[in-house]
Amino acid sequence: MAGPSTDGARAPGSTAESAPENAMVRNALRAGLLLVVITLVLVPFQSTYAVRVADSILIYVLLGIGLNIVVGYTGLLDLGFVAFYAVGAYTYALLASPQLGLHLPFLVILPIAVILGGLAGILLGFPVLRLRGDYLAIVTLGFGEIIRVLINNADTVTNGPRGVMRIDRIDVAGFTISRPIDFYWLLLVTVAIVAVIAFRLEKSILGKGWAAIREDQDAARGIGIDTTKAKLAAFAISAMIGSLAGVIFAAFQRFVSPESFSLQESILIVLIIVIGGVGNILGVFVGATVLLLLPEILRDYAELRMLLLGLLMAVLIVLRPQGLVPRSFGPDRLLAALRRR
Amino acid sequence: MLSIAGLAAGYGRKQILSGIDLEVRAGEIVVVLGANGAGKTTLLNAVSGMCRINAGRITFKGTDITAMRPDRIAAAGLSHCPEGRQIFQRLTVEENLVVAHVGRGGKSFETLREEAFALFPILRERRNSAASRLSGGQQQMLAIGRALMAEPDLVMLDEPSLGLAPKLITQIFQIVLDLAAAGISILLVEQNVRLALELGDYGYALESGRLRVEGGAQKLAADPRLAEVYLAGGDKGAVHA
Amino acid sequence: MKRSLLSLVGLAALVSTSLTPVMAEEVTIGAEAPLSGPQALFGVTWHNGIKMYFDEVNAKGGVNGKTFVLEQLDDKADPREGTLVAQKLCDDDNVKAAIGPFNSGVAQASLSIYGECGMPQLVFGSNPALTTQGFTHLFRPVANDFAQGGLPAKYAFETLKATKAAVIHDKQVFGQGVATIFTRDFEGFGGTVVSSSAVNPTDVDFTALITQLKSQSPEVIYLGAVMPQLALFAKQMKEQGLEAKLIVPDGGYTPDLAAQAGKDAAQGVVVSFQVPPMDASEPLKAFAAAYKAKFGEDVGPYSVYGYVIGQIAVEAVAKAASTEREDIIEALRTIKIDTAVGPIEFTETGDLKVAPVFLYAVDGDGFKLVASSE
Amino acid sequence: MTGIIIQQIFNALTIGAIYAMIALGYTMVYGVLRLINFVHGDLFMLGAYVALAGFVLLAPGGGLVWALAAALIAIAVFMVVGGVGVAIERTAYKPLRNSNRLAPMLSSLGLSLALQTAVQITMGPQPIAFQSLFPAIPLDFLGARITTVQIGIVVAALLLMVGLKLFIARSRLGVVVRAVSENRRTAQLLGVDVDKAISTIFFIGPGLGALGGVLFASYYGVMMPTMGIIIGLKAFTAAILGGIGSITGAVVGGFLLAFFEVFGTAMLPILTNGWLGTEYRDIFAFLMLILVLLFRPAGLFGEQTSEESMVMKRDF
Repeated sequence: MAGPSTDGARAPGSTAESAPENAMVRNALRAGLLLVVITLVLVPFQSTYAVRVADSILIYVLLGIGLNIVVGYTGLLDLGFVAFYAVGAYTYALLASPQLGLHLPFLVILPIAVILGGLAGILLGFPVLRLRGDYLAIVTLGFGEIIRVLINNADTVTNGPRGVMRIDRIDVAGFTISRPIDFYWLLLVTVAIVAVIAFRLEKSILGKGWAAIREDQDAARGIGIDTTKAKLAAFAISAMIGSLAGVIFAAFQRFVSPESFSLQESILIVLIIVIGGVGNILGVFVGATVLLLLPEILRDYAELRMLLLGLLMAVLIVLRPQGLVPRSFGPDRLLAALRRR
Repeated sequence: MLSIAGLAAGYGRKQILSGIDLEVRAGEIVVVLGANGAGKTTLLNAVSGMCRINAGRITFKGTDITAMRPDRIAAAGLSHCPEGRQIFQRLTVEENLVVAHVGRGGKSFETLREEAFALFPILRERRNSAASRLSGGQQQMLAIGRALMAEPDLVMLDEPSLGLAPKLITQIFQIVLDLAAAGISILLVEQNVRLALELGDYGYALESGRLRVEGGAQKLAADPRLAEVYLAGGDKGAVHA
Repeated sequence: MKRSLLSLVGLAALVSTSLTPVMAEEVTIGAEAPLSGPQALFGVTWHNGIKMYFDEVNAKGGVNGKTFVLEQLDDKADPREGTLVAQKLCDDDNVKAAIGPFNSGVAQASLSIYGECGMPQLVFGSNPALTTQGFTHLFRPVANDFAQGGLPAKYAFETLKATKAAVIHDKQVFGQGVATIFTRDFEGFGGTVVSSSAVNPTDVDFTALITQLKSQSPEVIYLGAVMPQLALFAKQMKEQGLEAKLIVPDGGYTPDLAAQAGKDAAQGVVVSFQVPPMDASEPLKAFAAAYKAKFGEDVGPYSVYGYVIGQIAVEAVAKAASTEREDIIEALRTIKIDTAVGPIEFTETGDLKVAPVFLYAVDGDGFKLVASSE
Repeated sequence: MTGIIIQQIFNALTIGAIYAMIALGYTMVYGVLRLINFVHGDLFMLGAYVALAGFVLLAPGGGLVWALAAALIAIAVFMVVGGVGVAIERTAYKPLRNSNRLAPMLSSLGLSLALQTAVQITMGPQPIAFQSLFPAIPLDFLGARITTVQIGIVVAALLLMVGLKLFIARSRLGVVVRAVSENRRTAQLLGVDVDKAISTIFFIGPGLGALGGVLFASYYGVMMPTMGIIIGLKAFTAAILGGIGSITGAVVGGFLLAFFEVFGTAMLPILTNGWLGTEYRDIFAFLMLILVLLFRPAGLFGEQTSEESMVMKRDF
C-alpha cells in the first residue's frame, strides 16, 4: 500500500531493538533457560508422581510440536489431530500385545507407525486441500471422530471399547524402558530431536512456503509455491510426529482405548499451542506445561477444577491473545541471546 | 468546517502520514492530490477515525473528533464515501440506503431516499435489486446517495471517478458541484488532476505522506512542483507498492 | 437455594464433628472417579455413597479407634489422568487403600501402578478381564458383566417365553459387555436375536432406531447402557408405541427412571440389580432417606454401591492387623461382611464369591422383585 | 412400510427443527465475527435450566394458566440467555476482536467448560426431569405414531425461524446486522454503531439457542449440564453443511443433518446387509458433510469468498 514514513520518530516499537532493552530481554531469556534446565535436571529426584506428570507434559509437547506445523507454520486449523496420535498408539498396541498375538520389537514398529501416520496425514490432507478456515476445521474434526469411531467399532481387531491391554514394554538392545523415569529420559531425547527437526523445517525452503501459505494462500500460489505439495507435506510431517507421540504413549500406559482419543484431546493440543503462542516451539513447551500442570494443581478441588480451568483459559486468552510467548521470541532469539555476551 | 493540524497517522506500527495541516471551509470543494501511495486514502481514513492517529488534532465544526469512534464521526455529519465504493453487495439498493440512515438531521428515511432518487433516478428503478448487480457507475451513484443519507455537512469522496466511463465521470462531478452549491462541503481525493482542479476551490498535494504543495486550484494547477509530486511519488510508489 | 442451605447444614455438622477432640487415628482412603465431564453424574453420586458411610462411622467415633478421611480425586474417565491419580495416591503414604477407578478403561491403565505400590484397590469397572491378570491387590465388590447379562436372558426366555429379542448397547465397555452376555445366553437357550444395534454413548434420540425396531416386532428389548439413556429409551418407546418388554442393567435401579421416562413409560421396565429388595433390607431404606437428607437429591444410580464399598473398606481397615497396605489387602482377602446388599466375600482373583443378581420391574412408584439368581 | 417412512420423517423433522434453531446462533455469530462460538451449545443447555427455574418459581397449574406461564417462561428464557450472550461477547470476545481468529474461539472453549461446570456444581450433575411445554397426546397418522409434542416443537421452531427471517429481512436493525456482517468497517464508516449490531446478534442467537434448549428438554423430558456438547457440535456441523454465515443455510443444514441421521440409522444396516450397523451413524453424517464440502467447498448456501487463513496473518 503506502510507502513507509520517512520520519519514524513517533512510530511505536521502533525503539524495541534498542540496546538496553535487548540486554534485559537477553538476561531474562538466559534466566528462563537456566530455570528450565534446573527443572529438567531436578525432575528425576522428585516423586514418581511428579515424574509421571513430567512424562505427560512431554508427550503433549511432542503433540504440540507436531500440530504446530499445520496450525502455527501453515495456518490451517486442524481439530482432528488426535487421529494421528491414535494411529501411532494403536499401531504399537496391536503389533506388540497379546491382542493379535504379535510381539514385534519397538524399533521395528516405530518406523511402521511413523509411516502409517504420514499416510494418514496425506489421506486427510487430500480432501481438505480445497477447503479453507472453518470448513477445514470441521472436516478435520470429522476425520478425528471417524478414526475414533472406527477404532471403537472394529471390535475384532482393536477389541473395541475395551481397548488393547498388556502392551509390551519397550526393549531396546537389552535395555527395558518401563518405569516413568525411563520414559522421562526417552521423551526428553525424543522431544529434543523433534524440536530441532521442526525448527530446521521452519527455516527451510519448505518452511518459508508454509509461512507464505499462512500469510496469503493466493499470493503464495502467485509467487510459484506449490501449495498442494506444501500443505500435504505439512499434514504428513505433523501426522508423523503425532503418530510417534502415540507410540510412546501406548508403550508408556501399556493400555490404549478409544476414550483417550476424543475430540477433547484434539482441542487440548490446539489450546496448548495457542496459549503458548502460535507458531512458536518455545510456546509449545510453555503451553503444555501450563495446561497440564494446572489440572494437576487443581486436582484436589474435584468439581471446581474444571470451572477454574475454564475460567483461567478464557482469562489467559483475553489477556494475552497472542499467547504467553510471542512469535518473535522464537528459538532464534534464544540462541542469539546465548551466543551474544 | 474541518481543520487538521499536525496530523501523523498510520496503521499498526506503520506510520504513513506526518505533519499534515489541512482546512476545509463551509461549502468549499477541497481536493487532495498525489501519486499512488502518497497517503491520500489514509488521510481520509484518519479523519473518519479508521486508522491510528499518532499526533495532531482534527476538529470538525469546532468539535475535536481526533479520538472519536468512526460511527460517532459519521453521525456528527461527516460522511465518507470510501475507496472502492464499498457497497454492501448482498443488500439491495434500498437497504444500502437504510443502513446509512442514522436519523441525524431529523428528516425521515422516505424523504431522504426520495432526495437520493431525485439525484440518481436510476437508483429508483433498481431499488429492489441486489447491489452486486449494479454496474460500476451505478454503484458509485449508490455510494454517494448513501453518503447523503446521514444529511452530512461535509462529504469525503475517495476517487469517485475510478474505473468509470468519461460520460459518467462528468455526471458524477456535476453532482458534486451541485452538492457544494447546496452548502455541503466536499473533501475530494482524485487521481484525475486536471478535472479535480477544474472542479475544486483549493488543493493540497501529498508526497510520501507529507504535504508538498497547497494553494488555490488555479494557482496549484500552474505550479511546477505539482508535476514533481507525481514524478517523485510515482517512483516511490513503484518501489513500495 | 434449598441445596445450598442443606450443604450449609452439612458444613456445620462437619465443623462440629471436627471440633471434637481427635483421639482416633485418621485413616485416609483415596477414591477416584469422574467428578467432572459427561460422566460426573456417576462418579459424584457414587462418591456420595462412600462419603455417607464414612461420615456415619466417624460420627459414631470411628471403628476400632480409627476414623476415615476420604480423598476424592477426579479422573475425568480418562485413562491417562487415571494413571496420574493412581501414582499420586501411591506416592502418598497416608493413603492406605484406594477405591476406584469407576471405569474399566481407566482401571486397566492404572492397575499395574496400584499393584506396584501394593495398594489395596476396590475397583468398580465391570470388565471381566480386569480380574484375570493375576493382580493380588485387586478386589471387585460388584458383579461383572457375566452375572448381569445372564439372568435377564434366562428371565426373558424362560419366564417371559420370549423367542425374539432385540439387543442394543452403547458401545461402551459395560454396555457392550452385558449386551454380549445377554445375546450369548439368550441364543444359547434357543431364542433369536432379531437385531443387534449400537448407539453412541452421548445419544439422546432413539426414535429412528425405535421406529426401525417396530418393524421387527421383538418381544424383548435388552438395552445395555446407562442413565439417562435408559429412561430416554423407555420414554421414546412408549411415545412411538413400541410394545415390547424392556430390560436394562443396574443403572436403571433409581427413582430417576420413572421421573425421567414418565411414570407411564417406565411401568413394567425390568431392571437387573445386585441388591435384594429394598423392603427386605432395612439399611437400604434408611440409606435412601439419609442420602436425600444429606445431599438434597435422590439416590444416584450407583450410590448404594458406593455405600457398600465404604462398608467394605472400613471393615477391612478395622480388621487388618495394622493400617499398612499389605495388611489391609490380607484383611480384604478373608473379609466376610454383611453389607447393605447382603453378605460379601471375595474369590482368589478378587471377584465376588457370590454375585447375586435380582430382577425388578417398575411397579407404580417403586420396584417389584420379579426374579433372582438364587 | 409407509407408516415407518412417515414416522421417520416426523422423527427427523423434530430433531431437525431443534438442530436448526441452534445452528442459527452459530451461523449468525459466525457471519459477523467469523467466530465459532463454542459456548453456544452451553447457552442452549442454560436455556433449559432457566426454564426449569421458571417452572419452579411460577408453579403453574393446568389449562390456560399453564399456557400463559409457558409463554412467560419462554420470553424469560430468551431475555436471560440473550443477556448472558451479550455479556459474554462484551467480556470475552470484544477485547479479542482485532487479534488472531483462534483466540476468541479458544476463549469461547474455556467459557464453555466453565459454564458447564458452574451449572453442574450449582444444579448437580444428574439429569433432571423436565415437564414438557406442550401436552403430550399421541396421534396415529397413516400407521405412524406422532405426539403433539413433536408437532408443537416443529411448529414453534418454524414460527421462530420465520420470525427471525422477517426480522433480518425487513426491520432496519436486521438490515444493519446484515450490513455489519458483510463489512463491519464500512458499516461503521456510515455511522452504524457496530457494537450495538453485534450485541443484537449475541442477544438473538443465544436467545434462540436457549429456546431450542427448552424445546429439546420438552421433547426428551430430561436435561443435564453436559447436554450442550454433542448437540452443539451437531448444530455446528449443520451450520457448516448449510454454509456458515447463511441463515437459510443453517435451517436447511439442520433439517438435512437430521434426515441424514435418521435415515442413516434406519438404512445403514439394510443397505450394507448388516455389515455396518447404527454405530456408524455419526461417521455417516460426517462423510456426507465431507462429500458436500468436496463439491461445494463453502457449504450449500455459503458464499465462496476468498477467506483468510484461521491463524493471524500479522501479529501486530
